[in-house]
Amino acid sequence: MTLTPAGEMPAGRPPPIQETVPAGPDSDRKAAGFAVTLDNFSGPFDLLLGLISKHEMDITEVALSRVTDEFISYIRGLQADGDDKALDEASEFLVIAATLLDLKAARLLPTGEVEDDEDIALLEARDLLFARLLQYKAFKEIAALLGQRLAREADRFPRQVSLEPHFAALLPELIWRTPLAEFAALAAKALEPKEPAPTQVGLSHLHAPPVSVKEQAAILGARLQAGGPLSFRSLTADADGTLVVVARFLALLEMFRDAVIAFDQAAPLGELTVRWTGPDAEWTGENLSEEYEDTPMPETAAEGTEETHD
Amino acid sequence: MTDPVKDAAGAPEIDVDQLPGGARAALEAVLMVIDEPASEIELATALSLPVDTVRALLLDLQCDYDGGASSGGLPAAAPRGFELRNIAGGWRIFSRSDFAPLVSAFVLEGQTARLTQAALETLAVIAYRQPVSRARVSAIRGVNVDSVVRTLTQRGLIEDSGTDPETGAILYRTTSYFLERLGIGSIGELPEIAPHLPGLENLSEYDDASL
Amino acid sequence: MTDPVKDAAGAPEIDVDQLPGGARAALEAVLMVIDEPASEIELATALSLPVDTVRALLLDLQCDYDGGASSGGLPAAAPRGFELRNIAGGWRIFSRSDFAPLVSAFVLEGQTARLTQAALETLAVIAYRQPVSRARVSAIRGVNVDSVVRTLTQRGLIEDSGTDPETGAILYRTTSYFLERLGIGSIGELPEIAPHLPGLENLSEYDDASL
Repeated sequence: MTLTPAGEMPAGRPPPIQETVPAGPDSDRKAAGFAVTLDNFSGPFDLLLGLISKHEMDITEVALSRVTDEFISYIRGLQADGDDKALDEASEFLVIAATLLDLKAARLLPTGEVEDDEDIALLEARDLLFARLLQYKAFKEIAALLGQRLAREADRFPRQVSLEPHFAALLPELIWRTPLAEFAALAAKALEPKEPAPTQVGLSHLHAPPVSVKEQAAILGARLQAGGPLSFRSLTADADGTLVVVARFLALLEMFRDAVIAFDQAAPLGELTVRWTGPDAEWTGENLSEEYEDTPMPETAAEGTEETHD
Repeated sequence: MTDPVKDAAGAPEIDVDQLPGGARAALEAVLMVIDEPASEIELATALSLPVDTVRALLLDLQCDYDGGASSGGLPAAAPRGFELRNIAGGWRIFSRSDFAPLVSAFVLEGQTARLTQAALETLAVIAYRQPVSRARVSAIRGVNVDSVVRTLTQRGLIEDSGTDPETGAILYRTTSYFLERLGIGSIGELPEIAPHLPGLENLSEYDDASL
Repeated sequence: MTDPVKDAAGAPEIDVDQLPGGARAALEAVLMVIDEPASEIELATALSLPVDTVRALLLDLQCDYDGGASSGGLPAAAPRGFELRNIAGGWRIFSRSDFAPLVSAFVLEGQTARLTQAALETLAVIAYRQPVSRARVSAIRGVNVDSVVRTLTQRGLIEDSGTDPETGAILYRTTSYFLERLGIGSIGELPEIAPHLPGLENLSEYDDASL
């Protein structure tokens, strides 16, 4: 089966993997973009998401490592073509992938064998994550509708002509009471460089400390370099909360992208095993490519984390 | 805005019915100089006529421009090159969309670049969740939306609508220009989101809990 | 506005006769939204029709709007609230002069003699960054400034100063009326606002006394 963030792809971009998908400027958005081929599913990502959400497909059957693999080569293809959409797609994929991973982790817990608080938290998070995925999909569909309407409306031009001179002449004489200095001050205020408004406003009440992907990458890097291959489960065994698990997953994706690790998964239900393949000494978390730094991971994940505490 | 009926009582001089073309032409004359949608009340005040009368005249003109038979008893004819539409809370004349390729050659200015996928999605979330903070939009879309929100504000599609009393975060809502660009009269005319959420009837619970 | 003559050369072939209302409606569509009078040649080029044909259609429309019998065989009717006039070598639609008193009252309604804060700020940005496009002013102010720029233009404080060679966007500059209202002789007399803002090096130095 195949996971494909087809929904993430811009309309009009033919998917390089799936030749059968129709392409073209106006081709259906669902058809465009990244598609992958797994043992039990082939097709666009949206379709897979749909199947999962309708319970027609089991999330545990999805080999996330294969999906990630194919996605990374897809993104490389985009970058090679000089497509500046690549970064957008990559960051959206990371979010979806992280959500799917959480879903999968929650589903893999055998019923009745809940042992610790973290397992309970994952179970509680599961339905919430479903809701988030579906909501995300719904807004993508709505966005496409809005786009169509805006395009249709753009063909109508409003009459918006300047006032006929004889009417303009009737306007009351302007009263000007702004002294020169005040006028200059207005300009100075408007022109002064503005600090970008902080993204984190209002999140402090969530009690979720931001987790740095770089930091987690450094931790994982050290462990993997120290010993042999480790399972994803063991790499996240000490994570205190969903947030850290997600951060570690993102870190692994980035490390994979930087070709310092490799993934192995024997079977769809098998353990995801991570091997160090990079240089022995020089690598640190700081080596990670900067590109994904803007991903608002803490904020996004904090939402789910917060929920589990309530 | 004052009450047009009362205004009419004390209103001066102009009896639109005495003018060539009557109230209908007077309405057209006013529609020619507006540069944003004019409400029925504004138009009624200008013409010193009851709002109902003005609404009827507007509908009559709309039908007339579309080539329908007017109440004046004129026969149906070919549509005019322009149309009268009621959007974003007011009436305004537009060129008919069939002629867009011709018209656009003359009106480059005001043509706006298409929104990116990211901008459209952010706009959709804000439209359906307004008033809403950037953090909440980010949470739904899963990516940072700061720069997209800035672009949408600059393009006049969304605006600051105060701050969240609890978190102090700036809340955003869509503007009347957004309605205009979408060709709808109010937010209530946006397509329903429910059909796009199959199998998740109780989403709102999750939504409220999570955000 | 680009050169419609040149544009039309590369424009896709539109057969106006295939469109609802035909060439006549196409002409109306363009006339209804243009701000500057359009010449017969410009219109003919845009419609891919001979100038003579376009001239005949324009006269027909003019007559139609005036309530005369059109060549289409329609009976004479009441005049419309607008008229098509040929001035300064170009055609444009105006509100019919009979309704001027009514239209004047409408235009004056709600007009104030003072500029809003938003208008003042926009004017300040244009004054210090001229010539500057609306998009740039929007980016600086963080909001859409289209309607404010229209107001400032209408009030004679700013004017069109050509187009950006790169983007084709209209550039705005302040007028001599603006200098007059501000009580200065030239732009150079605007107080320096910050030593390091680019583009202001040449402004004459102003002492703090003026601030």
